[in-house]
Amino acid sequence: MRRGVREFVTVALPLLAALALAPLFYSNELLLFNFIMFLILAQGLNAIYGFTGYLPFGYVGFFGAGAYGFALAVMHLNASPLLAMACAGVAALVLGVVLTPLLRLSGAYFAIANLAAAQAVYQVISNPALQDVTKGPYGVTLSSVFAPALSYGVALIILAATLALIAWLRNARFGLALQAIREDPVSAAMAGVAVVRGRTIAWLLSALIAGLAGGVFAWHISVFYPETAFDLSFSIFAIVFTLFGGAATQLGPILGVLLLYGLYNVIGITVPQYFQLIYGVLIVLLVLFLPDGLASLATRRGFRVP
Amino acid sequence: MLRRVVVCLLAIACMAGARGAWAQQSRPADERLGGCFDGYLDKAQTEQASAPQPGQPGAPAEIRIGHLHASSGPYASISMPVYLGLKLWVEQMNAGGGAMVKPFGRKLPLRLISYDDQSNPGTAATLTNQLITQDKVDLLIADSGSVLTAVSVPIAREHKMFLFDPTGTGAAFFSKDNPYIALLADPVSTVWPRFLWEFLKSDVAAAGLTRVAILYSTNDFTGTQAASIRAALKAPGSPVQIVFDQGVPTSTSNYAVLIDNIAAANPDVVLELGYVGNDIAFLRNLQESGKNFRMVFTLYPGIETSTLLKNVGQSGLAGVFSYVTALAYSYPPEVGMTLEQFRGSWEKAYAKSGVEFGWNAIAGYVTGLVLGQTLACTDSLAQLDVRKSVFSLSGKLKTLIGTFELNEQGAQIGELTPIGQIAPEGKDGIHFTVVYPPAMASGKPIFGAK
Amino acid sequence: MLAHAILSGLVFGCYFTLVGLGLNLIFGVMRIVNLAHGDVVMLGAFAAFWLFALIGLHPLISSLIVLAIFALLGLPVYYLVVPRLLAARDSEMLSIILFFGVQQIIEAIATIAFGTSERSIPGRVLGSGPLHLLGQALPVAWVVSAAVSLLAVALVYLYLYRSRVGTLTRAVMVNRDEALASGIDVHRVSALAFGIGVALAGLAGVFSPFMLGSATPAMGGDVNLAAFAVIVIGSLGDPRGTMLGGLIYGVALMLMQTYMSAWANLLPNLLLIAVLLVRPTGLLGRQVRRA
Amino acid sequence: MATELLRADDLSSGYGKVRVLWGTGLAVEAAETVVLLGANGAGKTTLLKVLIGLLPAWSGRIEFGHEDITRLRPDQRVRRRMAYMSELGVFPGLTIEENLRIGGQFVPPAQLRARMAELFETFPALAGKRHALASSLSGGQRKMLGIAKALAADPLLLVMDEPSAGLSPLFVAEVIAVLRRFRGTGLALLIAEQNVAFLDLADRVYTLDGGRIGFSGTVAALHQEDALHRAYFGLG
Repeated sequence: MRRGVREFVTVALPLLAALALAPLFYSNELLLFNFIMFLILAQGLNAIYGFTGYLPFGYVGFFGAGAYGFALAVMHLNASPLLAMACAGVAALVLGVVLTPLLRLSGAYFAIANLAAAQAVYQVISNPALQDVTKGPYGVTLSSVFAPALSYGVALIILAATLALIAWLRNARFGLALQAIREDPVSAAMAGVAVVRGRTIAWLLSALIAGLAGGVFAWHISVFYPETAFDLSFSIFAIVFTLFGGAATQLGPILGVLLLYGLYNVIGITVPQYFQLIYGVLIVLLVLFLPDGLASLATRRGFRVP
Repeated sequence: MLRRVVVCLLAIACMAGARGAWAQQSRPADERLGGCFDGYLDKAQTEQASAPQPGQPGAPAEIRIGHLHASSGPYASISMPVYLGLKLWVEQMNAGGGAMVKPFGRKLPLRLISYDDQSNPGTAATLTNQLITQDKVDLLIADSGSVLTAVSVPIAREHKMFLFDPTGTGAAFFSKDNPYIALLADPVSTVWPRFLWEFLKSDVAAAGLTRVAILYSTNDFTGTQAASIRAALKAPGSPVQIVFDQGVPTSTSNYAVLIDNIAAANPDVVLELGYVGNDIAFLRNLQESGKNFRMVFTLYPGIETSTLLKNVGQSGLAGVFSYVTALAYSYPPEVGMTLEQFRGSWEKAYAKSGVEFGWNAIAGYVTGLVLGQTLACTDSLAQLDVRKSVFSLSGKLKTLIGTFELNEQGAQIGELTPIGQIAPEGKDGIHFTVVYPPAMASGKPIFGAK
Repeated sequence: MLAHAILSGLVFGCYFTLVGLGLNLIFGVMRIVNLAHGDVVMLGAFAAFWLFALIGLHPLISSLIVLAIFALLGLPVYYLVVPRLLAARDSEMLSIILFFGVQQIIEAIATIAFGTSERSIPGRVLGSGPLHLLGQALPVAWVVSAAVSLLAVALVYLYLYRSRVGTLTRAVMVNRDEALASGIDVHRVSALAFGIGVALAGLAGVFSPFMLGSATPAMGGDVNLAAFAVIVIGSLGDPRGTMLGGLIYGVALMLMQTYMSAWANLLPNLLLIAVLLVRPTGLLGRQVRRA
Repeated sequence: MATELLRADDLSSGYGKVRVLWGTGLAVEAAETVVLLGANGAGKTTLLKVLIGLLPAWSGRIEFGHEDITRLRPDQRVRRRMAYMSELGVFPGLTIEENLRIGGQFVPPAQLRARMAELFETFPALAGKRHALASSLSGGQRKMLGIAKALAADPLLLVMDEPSAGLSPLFVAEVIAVLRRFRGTGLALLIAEQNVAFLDLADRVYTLDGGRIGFSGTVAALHQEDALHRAYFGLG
């Protein structure tokens, strides 16, 4: 456990400090915010994929649920942003509980079923029949609570909590047990690990994190359509970043987001006309030549990656 | 507190701008729109000749225009023509030495910085911010397609940057408390269908066609239009009866069963409101189904005419009603090229690009024209002056798509598109007969043709 | 209305079987998810479009050319990426990301090459006017597309169940390790299945303008979602299951369009989840559940 | 002296970074039955996988019929008439006949037909269920099918990984009885086992422990090695 604290201090704190100070030096605050958001999402995905091997392809479902949890609380309850953030978390958690039976599926089946579930949530929320509740396909405007500086700060706090959670998972007995499940569910079960309970907890934590990310995204961006909140690229980006960095570590997804999302933006800004092509080629090369992520470069040489 | 004061001031400025006539009366004559507006192209040339004050203090080397487009993804087919139309305008201006910028009293070259958001709203948001905070653009233009436009609205507002919105018609963008936006080329969704419902309630009903079916795609653009049509048709005293009213997901690509269902409701008039892909699939399925309705209206035959013609064919379009945009109804422009000239330039520049000429291409070009006039009329590049300048054009600027006119929230209410009916022309061409409003009509509607 | 919905659902379902078939074959044999499947369908649509627009080639002839060329294109792609991918630790999951990258590449190149406007082939090319079938009027183009789809399903069935390589292919589907141990040249068998899978996607693309209205470089995503629904409802890896999945998908979609059109796209997703939870193996499948 | 069919020298291999084989070597002569005796985790399966080509040899050399096959793929080794029966041994999702066809995939069709007829004679329980799925068979029958499938290839050498695994003693005896019928038909057998009952078949024995060959020699010689005898046969 002490190692967890040390890892948090050495890895997470400098990152958090840098992100807290960055707006003073760099004025595209939204880009910084998106970095924070993807850091949260990548770590949330890490909690379920890295530690149990379930790849939630429809991870954006929780994100969207969080965004709409936030929006509905603001629109209908006139909630303060912080209360609405709580609603975002609750919305994602409820969705997580509803989708828990999906954990009975494995591999691609789980990934596809999870994707279908995210699509289903999107189709319900964007349906014109629910216009009075969700504004249906017409999108929401939350300008009454728009507060970019405050929501930036809240996003940082969520990131800090998420990183702390991952540092704990990585070093606590609970996290080790989860990884044992990932490697070999049958013998882990025989070793007395409460397989089902363990992975359910990881699943719900992961959902909660995505929901909070969605909530703070809704708050920060304030005008959006259901297509925005349920954009599949949130899932895909989070997955690609996590895998590129190396799942089941704290540092891996951080590096993944900083390098790949950084590169994504550099390409998007410098060579817009070949943006998609370059990014596609990059992803293919990464999977082929670095399938276990950046962290594996170190672990293969016998170093422990925090 | 400070913010509230600013908002109040802006609201006042907004009202002042919107009531152009009143505002002009109270200003000295030389500051009036007319002073910089009337045929500014010619004037700019003469100014050039008659020694423009070189080396105006503080004149920038270029005017930076920030823009977003989507080269891929679901919004690419709307966004790319707008982008290329705008690009064409920028290139033409630069070929002529740049655009006249009033505060510096001379022409300055334009630099278009257009990022690709790949139809991804999150990326569009970051790139909007990039344009404002890093590229420090002088003028900011949003992407087309309401989903992508939406994310730029609060960012522009937060940075007090005036947002030129070419075609993002979402009614929610335009509110009295946000002075930092104006819709340039498309009419806002709530007013766009006005001629349609008027036509249905007058001429069409008089011809005995009173049973109307509405089938719309459930997105902001077509859903809003459906809602305003519905409201108008249900208004007290309406002679029209809605017998079928359903939404379908925008991704719907097959309408055969829906057409069968509509036929079962036995309507006289079928309104199908969707995006390009929806209209193509609907009209193809309608033709293949062998079903006949006395009047069929869809949006895109008049908006992306050549795409529709290529995909649906002459026989599939014959008899269909649609909006008549500038593609088929020429307005004499006071500024910029005529339709024929623009179309010629487009074909020359983009024949091989795979992006069809259509309304959105024109919308991009008109966005450029508005930009140009704005620069020619603005007192400074301060964004509220830019806004004032844009609003001062309202009701006066006449381009190839008609008169540019904004309501006080910045939504486009001029440039209303009349209703027309398609007739075959030649071997595989078509032409529109304008049937409503009467003042513009060039012929009578023929019901029962489809 | 009910009869029409069911009948067109069946016809539509045949076509969607074809859309899912290639994806299913590749997953069944290699246990990798070809996320670029929908984009290959898109390429097939553009191939047929250009063959028609430039030299007036009938789509039925184009379909043969597309089958051959796409199969040949699939082989080098297989050898370039799949063996490396399969050697990785969690290849099933990694494949999703790898083919996401491939999808980006295909879409980017298609956009550069073809532009963003909608393209299609006129429906009358496959025969004009509605065809009356069991008292219901259906577009001829639909019926032709459905017939081609059925033929393709039948050929894949014959390949898998009546040919020597087909037996080896099914052996690889059943157990890749045992197939290796039995001396099956697993890469040759897989490459062949990959080529066929890609070719089937291309074939589905040829007929997509008739079934889906028009084609754009961005159409792949929606096609993928439908294909996933079809093959999971049926069962991953079994062409008969795909057929069943396709028919259920088609009929369910058309019934939803008839009675609750705004919710039409929700149903396939709910169906997919329900089928997986009640029968995780798909309606015709084998064990996939884990501890 | 009989001709040497398989010869492996100084093999090392393993999984990832974990080394399992440490300079292991063995040889099998034509028509000879060799049992590789070792406890769970001794490296038997690893050694067999290296021999058939499912795992790469990190070092060392394998010869089959005096040809260097160290770098060949499994299918290339099977083509050279070296068959392998894994612990699973069959494809449960395929029919019995299909399983046999896969076993005999490199045998010319006419010859395969004759071979299959022979096998159905040898395994009458399978003959009646040609078109049933292998998954419908009992554990013992599956093992028989596994043997039949491997034999369909008409191999010179059959390498078997624990044919007794998961079987009751009654079926183990049956398996041994079947294998005995193939001794002396020119077929060489290499059987990895921990069940000493298979020693009844053996011409020679290797013991494997910790990835290294301990003893090699005849069964009789093994019985004389007290320590080994105790280790494998227990105190009884």
